[in-house]
Amino acid sequence: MHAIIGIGKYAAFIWPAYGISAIGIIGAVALTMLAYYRAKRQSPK
Amino acid sequence: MRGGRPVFRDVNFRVGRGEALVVEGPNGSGKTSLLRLVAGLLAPAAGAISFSGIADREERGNSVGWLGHHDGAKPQLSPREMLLFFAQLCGGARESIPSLLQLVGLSRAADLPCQYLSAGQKRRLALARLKLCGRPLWLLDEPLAALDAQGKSLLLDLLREHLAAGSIALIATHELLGLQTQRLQLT
Amino acid sequence: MRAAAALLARDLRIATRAGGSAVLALAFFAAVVTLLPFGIGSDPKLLARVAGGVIWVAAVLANLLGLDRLFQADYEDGNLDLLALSPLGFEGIAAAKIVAHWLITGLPLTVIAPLLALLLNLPPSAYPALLLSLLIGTPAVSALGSAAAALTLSIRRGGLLLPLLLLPLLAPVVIFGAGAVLAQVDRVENGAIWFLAAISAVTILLSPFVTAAALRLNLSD
Amino acid sequence: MLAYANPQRFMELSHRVLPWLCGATAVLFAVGLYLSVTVPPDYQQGETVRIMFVHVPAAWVAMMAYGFMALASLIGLVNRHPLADVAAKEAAPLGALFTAMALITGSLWGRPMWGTYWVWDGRLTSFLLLFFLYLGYIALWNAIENEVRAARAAAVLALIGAVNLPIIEFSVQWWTTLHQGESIFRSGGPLISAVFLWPLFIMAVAYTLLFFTLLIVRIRTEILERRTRSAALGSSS
Repeated sequence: MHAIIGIGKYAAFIWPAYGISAIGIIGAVALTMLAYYRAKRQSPK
Repeated sequence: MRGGRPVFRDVNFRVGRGEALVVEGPNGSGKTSLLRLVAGLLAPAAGAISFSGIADREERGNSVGWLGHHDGAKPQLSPREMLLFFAQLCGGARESIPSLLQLVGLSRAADLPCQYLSAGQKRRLALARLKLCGRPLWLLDEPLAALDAQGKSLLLDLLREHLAAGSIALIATHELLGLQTQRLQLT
Repeated sequence: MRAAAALLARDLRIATRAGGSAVLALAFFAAVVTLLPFGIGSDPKLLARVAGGVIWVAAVLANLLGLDRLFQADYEDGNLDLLALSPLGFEGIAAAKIVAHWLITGLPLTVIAPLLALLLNLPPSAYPALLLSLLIGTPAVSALGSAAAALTLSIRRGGLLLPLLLLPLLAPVVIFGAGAVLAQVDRVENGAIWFLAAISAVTILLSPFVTAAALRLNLSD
Repeated sequence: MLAYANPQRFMELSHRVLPWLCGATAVLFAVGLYLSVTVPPDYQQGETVRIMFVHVPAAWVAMMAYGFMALASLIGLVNRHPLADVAAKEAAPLGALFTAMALITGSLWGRPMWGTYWVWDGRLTSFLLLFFLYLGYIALWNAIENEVRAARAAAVLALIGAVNLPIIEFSVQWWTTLHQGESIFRSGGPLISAVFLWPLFIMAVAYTLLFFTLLIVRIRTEILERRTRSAALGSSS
């Protein structure tokens, strides 16, 4: 696991990059699921 | 179809030479849509329309004289220029323009830009255009709107002359035309 | 063909009458170019470098002005229906409108561009390239623009959408147009003018059909 | 009515496929992330190469999504396939999202090398223009009220965009070589040694599966919404 600790001086760019990717992906998944369940609730059976 | 729902279904009619068909029905029942379908401006979701054997939608358009809600007067152009343009566009007779302007009572305002014309005058200009292009199939959508008594009688004369020449007319209107015509009720 | 000429003549007459968009586009073009030195300073050397690019971008923006009313005016006053029912056919309408827009907007811009290039201290060697690139490029802008105008026909404020739709599509035209001018400023040959000509040819050939398709879909539903 | 027959089949089909798709995406993400964090740093670019594992897959999906959108638009236009229109409509926001992520991670990757967040490099510029293509497409969809017309107009725009993409790509490459010599930002080029290929490949597949999973869910949502709307319309008229 030394790699994670040893990211060193570029950490300031790697973590934001991963962070933004995570926000983008998790955000998209969350919004998509939200809309899906709302549509499911309202749709006539 | 409008918004994914059929506007009307299983409407059938046949109009012979020299006959007219009046299309009646409440607002939103699809009178305009029916006329646009016949003109070929709209594609039917189902069913077929043909006029003297021409089934192709855009080809049929060449034999249609269209009078829609808007009468297509360009504010910057004068009636004479408008008629000149339509004569060139649909191959109408240029020399008949002065007499047409006289017929529809626009000879005095012939060279005035259309922006100064009243709604009734613009409507009569559209009637002049209809006669100028001389198309066999007239499709008139609420033609009596914005026409005064004199304008109405002008329209009826043109209509009678058109039908007498063996052409056909479909008219969407609420008002009585005083012509003996077929009737189509859209619910 | 006569019908197309009739439509072209009518549009030219309307545009040159009072309230036509012809003068409007020229005034906007001149205003943008004149405004620029206030923004980036009047250093002649700097202005000379950016002159080609500024004139090209301003020309493209000025072209967009007259676009949203290109079809919408006829759509709203019922003329588009009449044109659709004429022997012209949608391709004919599209072609006539593209030529009309170029004659009303594109050509005048090309003619007055050298005058504005004087303001930006464009080196004399680059004037032929400026004129040639605009002459070849503006038809492509009119062609692409008319396709977008036909697409946004039924939208009330469609004009606001045009710049967004056209930005990525016009990037190559601006790149090669300005590149051709810069080539002559630096007295180097980079082939930009030929790429511009190629793009223009393809765009001009295809766009009447694309515009016609856009008109059909907007009219027939 | 065609409009309702085949979406029903799609709903059943997608219902069975979704769980597997979600599972596979999750597994691949887990493996990919683990690998991309634990792989030894690149001798040349040092640690920053790890950003590549999130940049290249996003860039790949951004382009693939536009291709998918153009294809769906073509099918929707040519044989009036309502499901294809919905697929194209739902693909666009996802494509825009991945393009944005590619742009941001790309500029973060470039930062240590160039010292600035934005460089008019060929690849990044193309993605910026691709982003505007997506925005234009989405804006056109929302601007037209009539659903059928909006679908067709947007489809035509997507096809115009697809035809223009190679031209845009070429002109941007030509333009960057004009200004700045050969771009040093050769991501995904021969520089990549084998040890990085695995995480990159797994992450790329994970991103692709994520795109299709989200796409399928969004299509199901749109179909359900349309059913609710038409039921409401049906009962009121």
